Amino acid sequence: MRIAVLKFPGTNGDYDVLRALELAGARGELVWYRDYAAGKYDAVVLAGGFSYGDRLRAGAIAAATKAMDHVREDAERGVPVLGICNGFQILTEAGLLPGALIPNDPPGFISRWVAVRVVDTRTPFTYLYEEGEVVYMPIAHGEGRYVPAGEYKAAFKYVDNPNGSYDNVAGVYEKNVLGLMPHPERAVDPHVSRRGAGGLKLWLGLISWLRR
Amino acid sequence: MALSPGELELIRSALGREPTEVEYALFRSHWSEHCSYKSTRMWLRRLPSKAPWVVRGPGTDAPLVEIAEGLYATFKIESHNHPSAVDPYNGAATGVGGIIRDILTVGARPIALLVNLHFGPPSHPHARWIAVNVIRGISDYGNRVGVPVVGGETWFHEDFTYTPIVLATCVGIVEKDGVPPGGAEPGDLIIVAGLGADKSGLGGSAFASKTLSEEAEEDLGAVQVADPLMGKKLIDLVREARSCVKFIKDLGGGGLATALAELAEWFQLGVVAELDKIHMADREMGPAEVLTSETQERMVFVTSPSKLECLERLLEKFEVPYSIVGRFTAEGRVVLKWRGEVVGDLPLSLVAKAPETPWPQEPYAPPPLPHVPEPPIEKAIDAVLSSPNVAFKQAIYERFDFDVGVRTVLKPGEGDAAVLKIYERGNLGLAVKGDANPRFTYLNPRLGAANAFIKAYRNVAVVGGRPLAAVDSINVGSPSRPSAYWQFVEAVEGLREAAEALGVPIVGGKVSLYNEYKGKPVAPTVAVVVLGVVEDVSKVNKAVWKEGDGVYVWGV
Amino acid sequence: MKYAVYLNVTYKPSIRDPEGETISKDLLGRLGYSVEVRAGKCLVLVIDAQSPEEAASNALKIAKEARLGNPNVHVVEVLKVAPL
Amino acid sequence: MKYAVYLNVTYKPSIRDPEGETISKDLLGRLGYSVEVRAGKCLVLVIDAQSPEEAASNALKIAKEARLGNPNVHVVEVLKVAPL
Ligand SMILES: Nc1ncnc2c1ncn2[C@@H]1O[C@H](COP(=O)(O)OP(=O)(O)O)[C@@H](O)[C@H]1O
Repeated sequence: MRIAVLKFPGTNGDYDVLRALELAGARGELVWYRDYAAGKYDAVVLAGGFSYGDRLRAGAIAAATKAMDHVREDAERGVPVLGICNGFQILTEAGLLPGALIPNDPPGFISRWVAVRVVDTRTPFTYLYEEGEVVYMPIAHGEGRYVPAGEYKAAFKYVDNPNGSYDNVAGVYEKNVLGLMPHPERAVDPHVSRRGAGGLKLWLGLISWLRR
Repeated sequence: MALSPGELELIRSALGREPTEVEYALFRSHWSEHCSYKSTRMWLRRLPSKAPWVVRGPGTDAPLVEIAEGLYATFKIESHNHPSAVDPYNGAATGVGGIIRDILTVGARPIALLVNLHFGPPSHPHARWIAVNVIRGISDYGNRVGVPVVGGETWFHEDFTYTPIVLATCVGIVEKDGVPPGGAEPGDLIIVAGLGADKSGLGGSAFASKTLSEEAEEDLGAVQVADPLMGKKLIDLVREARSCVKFIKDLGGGGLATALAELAEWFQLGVVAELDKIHMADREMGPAEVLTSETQERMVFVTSPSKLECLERLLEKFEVPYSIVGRFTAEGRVVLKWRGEVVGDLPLSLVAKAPETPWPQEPYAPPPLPHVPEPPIEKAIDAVLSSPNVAFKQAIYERFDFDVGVRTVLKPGEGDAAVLKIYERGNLGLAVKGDANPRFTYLNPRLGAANAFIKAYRNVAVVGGRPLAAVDSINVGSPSRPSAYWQFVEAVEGLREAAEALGVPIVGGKVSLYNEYKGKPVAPTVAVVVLGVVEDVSKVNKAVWKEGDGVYVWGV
Repeated sequence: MKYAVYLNVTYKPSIRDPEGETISKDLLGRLGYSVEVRAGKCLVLVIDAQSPEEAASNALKIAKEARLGNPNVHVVEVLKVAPL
Repeated sequence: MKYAVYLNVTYKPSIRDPEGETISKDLLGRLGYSVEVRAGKCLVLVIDAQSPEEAASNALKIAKEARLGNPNVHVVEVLKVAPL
C-alpha cells in the first residue's frame, strides 16, 4: 500500500499528514512535486499550506504543474485523492473538483476549531463516519469560501459558517476525489485535538479502503 | 551611522594606512550598534547563562538547551521595531523570518513562534494602522512558512503610537546529532543561498542604530519586502541538509560583512571572499554594497569540497539560488576580492569586535504616581475588563495558524503559557511564554525587568512547566541619553537578579536602542520569554472551569 | 515595441466583495467618507507588440491560457496600455 | 456625476515584488512565456465629482488620507476613470 503525500514549494502540512497516517497505522511517502509520477501510488494526499506562497491566488500555480497532470491521470484510474485546505484549493483550480475557493467573508485569515457535519459517507474517506455525524476539526485559511460552479456534491458542511461558504460547504467530492478546508490531520492526536479526535475516522477509512 | 573618530583612529593605527572603501563599509556595518553590541555587551556579560542543561549559551546565532536525553531546544528573540514603524507589514514579517533563520542555524526545526507587540492606543488612527499591518505581516509570514504562532502578549500605550515595539521569538528542537558539527578547516567552502543580493536592505543595521523622526522617505533602503516562500524553502532545505554541511549561519543584520567576520572569528581561521561571485538581484552593485546588503531570506552554509555536491543537489531540488562566495584559509586574515582584485585585507584580530563604548548614566526620578480614584466596584470592574490591555486577544490570535505542526496542546487563550507536544519523546512537552510591562519598567526599570521575568516564569510554572531557560529583549532610547542608558543598565541588573534568584539562566537576547520618536524615548520595554519542560502533556493545566469550582488566591 | 498592459483580475459582479466592503466601511467610513469600493488584483504584464491593441489582446490571451483569473469567479479586464 | 476611479496600489519600482516574480517564473515561464509581471492591488472607488480629473484627484486624496498604500513603500496611481 503506497500513500503519497505530495509536496510543492510552500506546502507545510506534509509532515502533519505523515504523522496522522502513522497514528492511524500506515506509512505515507513524502513526494516532491517534480518526482510525482502517475501509476505508482494507491492514494495521494495533497497536504495543506501555501503552495507558491498563495501568489496570484491559493492553489493556482501548483494546479498548473505537471504533477497535477499525473494526479489527474491517477484520479481517473480510481486512485483516491484527498486535498486538505491548500490541497483542496489546488484540486478546484486544477478542475479535479468543481467550484472555487475565494477569500473569506468576512475577510482575513482565520484559525479556529469548528464543528463540521459529515453529510455524505459514500467516499473512500468518509464511509466510517455516520451520516450526519458532527466532528471537530481546526480550520486555518484565508481563502476558504466555497463558490459552486454548477453541480457539486458536499461531503462536509460547517455547523456554523465561518467563512461565507455557499450553503455551509466545508468539503466536496467527485467519485474518488475529496477536498476539504478543515484539517483532519490536526484532529488525531488526543492531546492536541479539541473535543475528540474528529479526523481519525477519515484516515482509518482511507487505510481500510486501500486494504479491502 | 558613521564610525566614531576614535574607532577610525583605531582602524588606521592597526592597519598603518587608511582603510579602503570596502574595508570601511565592513567596519561601518559590522561595528554598528546593531551588530556589535558595543554599548551594551559589557553589561550583558553579567547575566548568568550557565546551567548543566545549557549546552550552548549566548554568543552564537542560537543557544542549545537539553530538554531530554539527546534532544535540544533552541529559542531566540528578535526586535523589529524600526522596520515595523516604517513598513509595519513587511517590518513585522521580516522580523519573523529573521528569527526563524536564527533557529535554523543549529539545524533545528522551528516549532513555534511567540510575539510581543506594543502599540499605541487602538483609538489612534496611526497606531491602529501600525497594529493592523503588523498583525497581518506576522500572520502572512508565520502561516505561510508553517510555524505556528502559539502565544504572545499585546500591550497598548501612547508611547508606541509611532514607534511600536515588535518582538518575535522562535522555538525549535533538534536531535543532538542533527546539530551541524562545526570544525571548519582551511579549504572549506562558504556558500550563500537564498534571494539574490539587492540594495533594498542597505543601511538596515545602521538604520536600526538611529532614531525616528517624521516618516522618513529617505530611509527606504532599510525596508524589505518579506518573501515567505523563500523562507519556507530554506526551512525545508535545512531539514534535509544536515549531513551535507558543517556549519550554518544566518545572513542578518550587517549582511555578508558580519557573517564573514563572525565565521572567521568563530573558527579562528582566515577567509577569502570573492564578492563578485555572489548572486545578485541587482546588477548595479559594487563590492561595498554587496558586502553590506542585508537582503533577507538568505543563509550561509559551510561545507567541505567533498560534500559540496550533496548540498548542491538539495539547493537545486528546493529551487534555492546560491553561490560559492568564499573559502577558509590558514592565514588569519579576512581578504575581500572583486573581479580578481583584492579590495580589502584585514587582520582577523581587528575585524572581530568593535571597541566597547560605555556611556554616561543618569537615574531619573519617575513622576509621582497619578492619583488613582476609587470608583464604585461595578464601575472598576468594567473599566479594567474593557481596557485593551486586559481584553480578550482572540481577534489577534485567530489570525495566526496556531495548530500547524500538530503540537499545540495549550493554544492561545487556553492557558497562561503555550504548551507544545514534543511527540518525538512521547508525552514530553515544552511550555513557553513571553511577558513585558512597559509601565513597570518605566516606573522602575530594575524591578520592572525582574517582574517581567518572574511573570513569564510564573506563567510557565502554572501550566505545569519546569522553567529551564530564558531569553530577553531590552528596548530603550538612544544610549547617548544618560537616562536611557541608565534604564538599560538597570534593566540588565533586574534581569540578573531575577535569573539568579530563580535559578533560570538567560541564554540569549536582543537589545534595541534608539527607540525614540521626535526626540522622545519610548517607555523602556523589557520582555522575557521563559521556556520550560513539561514531563507529561496529558497533565497540563487548562484554563477550563466548571460550576462549583473554588477560587483561591496565593501569594502576598 | 514594449508595452505595459495593466490587467484587473476581479470578481464577477454577482460575487460579494467583502474586502472592498471592509475598506469602504472600516477604513473610509471611519474617516467620514461614504465611498463604494471594489478590490481586485492588478497585474502589469510587459508585452512585446506592434501596437497597444495587439499588446492588450496578447496579454488577454496569456491571461486566459495561464488562468490569471479563475473563469468560474473572475473577470479579467484591460485597464490601461502604456508604451515603455 | 459618479465615476469609477481605478487605483493601483503597488510597490515602488525600486522595491522587489515577489508575487510578480513568482507569477512570471513559475506560471508564465512554465507555459513558455518570458513576460515580466508586477502585481498590485486594484481598488475601484466610486466617486461623486464634476469631472474625471476631479474624481481622480479626490480618489488620490482619500487614498492618501486612509493610507490605502504605505507612502514609504507603495505608489498609488490612477489607471483609469470611467463615468458610471
Ligand atoms: N499578539 C498575540 N499573539 C498571539 N497570542 C497572543 C497575543 N497576545 C496575547 N495572546 C494570547 O492571549 C492569551 C492572553 O494573553 P495575556 O493577555 O498576555 O495574558 P496574561 O496577562 O494572563 O499573561 C495568551 O494565551 C496569550 O498567549
